[in-house]
Amino acid sequence: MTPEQIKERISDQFKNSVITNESLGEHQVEINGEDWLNIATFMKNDPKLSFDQLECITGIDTGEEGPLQTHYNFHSMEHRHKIEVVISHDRKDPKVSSIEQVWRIGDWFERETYDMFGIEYTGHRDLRRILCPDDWEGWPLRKDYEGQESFHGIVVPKIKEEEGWE
Amino acid sequence: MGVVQGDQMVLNIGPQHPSTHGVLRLEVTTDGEIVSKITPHLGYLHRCFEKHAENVTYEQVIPFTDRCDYLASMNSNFGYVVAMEELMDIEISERVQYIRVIMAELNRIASHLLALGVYGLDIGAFTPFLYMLRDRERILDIFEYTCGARLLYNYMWIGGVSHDLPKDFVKICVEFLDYFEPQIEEYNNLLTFNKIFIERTADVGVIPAEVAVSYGVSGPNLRGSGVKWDVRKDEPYSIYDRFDFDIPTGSGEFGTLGDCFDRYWVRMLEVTQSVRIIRQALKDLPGGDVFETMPKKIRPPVGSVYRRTESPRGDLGYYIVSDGTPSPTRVKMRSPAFTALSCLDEVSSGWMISDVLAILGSLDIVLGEIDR
Amino acid sequence: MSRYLTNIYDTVNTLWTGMQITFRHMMNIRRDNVTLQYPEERWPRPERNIGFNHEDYNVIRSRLHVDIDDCIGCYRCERACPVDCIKIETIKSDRGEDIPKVNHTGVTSNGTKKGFVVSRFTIDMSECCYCNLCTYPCPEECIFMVGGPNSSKHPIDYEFSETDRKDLIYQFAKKLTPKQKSGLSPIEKKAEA
Amino acid sequence: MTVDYLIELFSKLFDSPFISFILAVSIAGIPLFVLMALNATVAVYVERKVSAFMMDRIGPMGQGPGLHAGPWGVLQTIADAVKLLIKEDTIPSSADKLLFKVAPFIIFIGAFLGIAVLPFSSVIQVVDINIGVFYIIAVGSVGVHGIVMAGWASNNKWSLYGAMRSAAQIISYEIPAGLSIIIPIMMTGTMNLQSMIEFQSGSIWGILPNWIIFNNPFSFLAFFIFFISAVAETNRTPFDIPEAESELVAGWMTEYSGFRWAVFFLSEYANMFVVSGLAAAGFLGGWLSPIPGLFNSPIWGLFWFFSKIIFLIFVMMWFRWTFPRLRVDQLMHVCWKVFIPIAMLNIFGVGIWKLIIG
Repeated sequence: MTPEQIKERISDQFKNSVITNESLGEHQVEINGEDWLNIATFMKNDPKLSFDQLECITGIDTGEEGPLQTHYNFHSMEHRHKIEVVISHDRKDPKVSSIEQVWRIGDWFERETYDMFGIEYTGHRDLRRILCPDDWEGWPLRKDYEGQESFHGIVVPKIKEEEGWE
Repeated sequence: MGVVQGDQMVLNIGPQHPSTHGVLRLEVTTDGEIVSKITPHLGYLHRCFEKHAENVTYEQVIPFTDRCDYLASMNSNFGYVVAMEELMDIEISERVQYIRVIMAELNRIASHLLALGVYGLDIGAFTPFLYMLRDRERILDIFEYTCGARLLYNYMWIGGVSHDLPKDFVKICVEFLDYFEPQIEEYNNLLTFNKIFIERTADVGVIPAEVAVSYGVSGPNLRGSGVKWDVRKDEPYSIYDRFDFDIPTGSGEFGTLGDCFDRYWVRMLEVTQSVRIIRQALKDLPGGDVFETMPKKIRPPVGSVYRRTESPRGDLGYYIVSDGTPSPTRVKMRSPAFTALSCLDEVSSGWMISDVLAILGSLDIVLGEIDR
Repeated sequence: MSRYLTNIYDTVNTLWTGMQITFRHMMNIRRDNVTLQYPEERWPRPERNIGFNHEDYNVIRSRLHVDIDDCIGCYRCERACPVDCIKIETIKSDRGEDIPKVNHTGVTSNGTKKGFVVSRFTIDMSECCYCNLCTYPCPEECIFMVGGPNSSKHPIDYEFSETDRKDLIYQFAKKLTPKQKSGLSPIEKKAEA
Repeated sequence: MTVDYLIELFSKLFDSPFISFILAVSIAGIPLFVLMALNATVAVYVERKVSAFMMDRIGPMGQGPGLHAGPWGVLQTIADAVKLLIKEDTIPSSADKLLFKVAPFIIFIGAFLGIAVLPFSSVIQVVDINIGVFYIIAVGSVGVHGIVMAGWASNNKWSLYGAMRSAAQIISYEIPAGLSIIIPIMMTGTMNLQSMIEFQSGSIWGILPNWIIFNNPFSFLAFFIFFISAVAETNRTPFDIPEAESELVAGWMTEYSGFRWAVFFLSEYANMFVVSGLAAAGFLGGWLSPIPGLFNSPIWGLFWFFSKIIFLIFVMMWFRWTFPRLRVDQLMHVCWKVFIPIAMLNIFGVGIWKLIIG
């Protein structure tokens, strides 16, 4: 199926779920995050869509003013079609339901996105930081991130020291 | 961390351990030798690749991709440049395409050789490891001849490659392949068909196909479970659709479909397929200039692209977002080893400690790529 | 029972095959040996590798070197460096004129007239990632990796380990004293005049 | 023999039999210790070289000026030994100090005692006792106490795993080894190593030496079972699961360093020497020459005995650098389901053979 048809199929099933967003590409579809778990389950189990592969989850910070986004790349091995689902989150309280139990790889991908952007995936059974230490402060890949002054007594150097010169 | 029952013990495998293939910590709950739960702890090798990428220009990202999958840097580069070229919508000259395929496949052989050898080492056989490293060394020699570096090449650039092939490259490469092909038989006799090796790997750590797909396991690990899926064939990028090669899949030859032996064996078969591809590419290698299609200024249009390629470890995806400035807004690397490692807990609970390391080895993880 | 015996036979057979292989290698060690005995034998080793010539390499990733007399202070290498290990400072001077007091030659070997005195050119080799990106933009080809095709300009050097990190910071330009610095730029010269 | 001779000698010099006994034993022990140390030094060097050659490397070398390991790297093991001896002897703070310190020496004693009864030649043997075979098997099991102690006292999970595996393994493999060594005993009717070797003199059909391994098909099989079990008892690949470096880091030796670790190392090679010696004496005709009737003087005997041992040690190294490692349960499987039934059958077969053929 083409991305257009996939979009239609989803919006037929879930009214008002697909948000029109001109800035997105052809292969992308923005979806309202409120009903996301059901849509995801539908996308996996519907025989016409049957997206069995969750290729990637990417968190994106669209800038200091814009929202945070989660991009899901789906692919169906059976039908050989793909779609990219975009869900926007409020910057103050980024939250969306977890699809960890639909695609098991969602587990670690969501943990990674949580680690880097602080997007909370509700319903995730083990939402911890995965790459950064458990007690790291801030969300490193957000555009407004500022590094810690020190971490457990280790001073984080701000500017590269220039020894050997002068 | 769960509550440890009276007769259970928590064992920390790593961060410094001979067979965690890097700095990985596995928190293993065991009952005697039997493992009941594994919690992998990552991040010991986190080098902020994605954060770095946001602060440098597009071409400066390439050296950083090298360092992600340091055993298959060519393939890491390849994935990035393919994604960038899709984003910028530029056509690449024929010669560059062929050179890239040759390099990527050579690096696939090198990476698989290391994976196979290290797997032998995990099982306890030292000698095959050094034989494979010996032959890998010759591939690295070829790379060094071409681009000066042995491990981190920064060879493929957006729209081209950094150097044209050196003098007599084709001859040297064919010489190497002629030398290399008989060696595969020796590896097989020494390690693969060794009864002890088969006993250690067959029937161990079975990943059923559905579980593999659900966990996003890809590449040789997925094919080991019997799923015929290869990005080179199914979503052809570059010029892979021109070559004639097979996708080896696991067959459960000595045990169950999807066991450690199948994953190992698929890698061994893939090496022969890569040799086939290289031979075809060397035969058809066209002339031309490798720099002609290289854009002077790299300013991709506003937009985003997700492109996956087949690295030796599986589907290596790059998600690149551009806002029109010389440096990317976001570069996300979907690393195949990351997804492969995530299924470790599911696959290996119930096995013994020795099997856990056999399974971990058969997944062929590179921590540089997992932690990025 | 037959399976039991086949298993035993398989085991003995395959193990014996493996032992034959290792034994063969042990006997043929003179032919098969791949070790390079480092301090005595050094890379490149033409008699042992697949047969390519040292000069035929496209490049050898080794230490960076700068022919400072050819440097025009254009900052392109500094901008190209992904890890910011190159640091350049320049002082504007009269285009194409020699300044003997700071050993500054006005014209490069390619014939380009220099507009700047390079007062600082440091490369921190402990940070260098050997990506070779800095060598391409250089218009005068004065920054390069030594050895290989560049052997004529500078011999190969891959043994530059140091006991102190500071010693890995290579200073290619001579450090100028404030006295030397003064009176270099044309504006100052005009003021003096 | 040697000890008997020395006791006799000293009893002429000293009145007290106690003093002469002590003196005789300690003087007889010194060459044994030297032999052990020499064996370990040479074996380590040979192992380095054998492994290197098998892997297309050349191992320790030294050619040019500077600090090198001598011609062909012969000084490498000496350098290793010096390094181990001057290294700091660390003891983990939470370890059981006494057991931790004692354990290496218990393992050492187990290996050391075994050498005492090896018949190096028809006249050179420290002590010739009636139950030589039984004695070697018995003192060979002493080492496992040391291993368990070391594993427990280190207070380290890897060590504990290694020790437990080792205990299970050595105890299991004692059985096929014991059952197989019964075959020479059955055929010769003695446990004395000297008379066992003397039994093997002569030849079969004039070509083959009359060694027990060639005597009948059952004893031929028994030799291999004994030898492989011996490899397992000495914890060498493919049975090195107690120290499996890719799984257990270094097994029961994880926390040891310096001199204590060197003692472990020494004992490992001494153990190899002892089991090879027993295999040579029991199956391969001990100090008898492989050409029946020729070169059978005591000095040649020494040569033959050592070359047989060296060959068997080489085969152990050959195993180590060729094979992968078995898993714990497979190890037990091989022992209990393959070796022990076949060893039992062997005993039965040899009995029948003796009954029918003589």
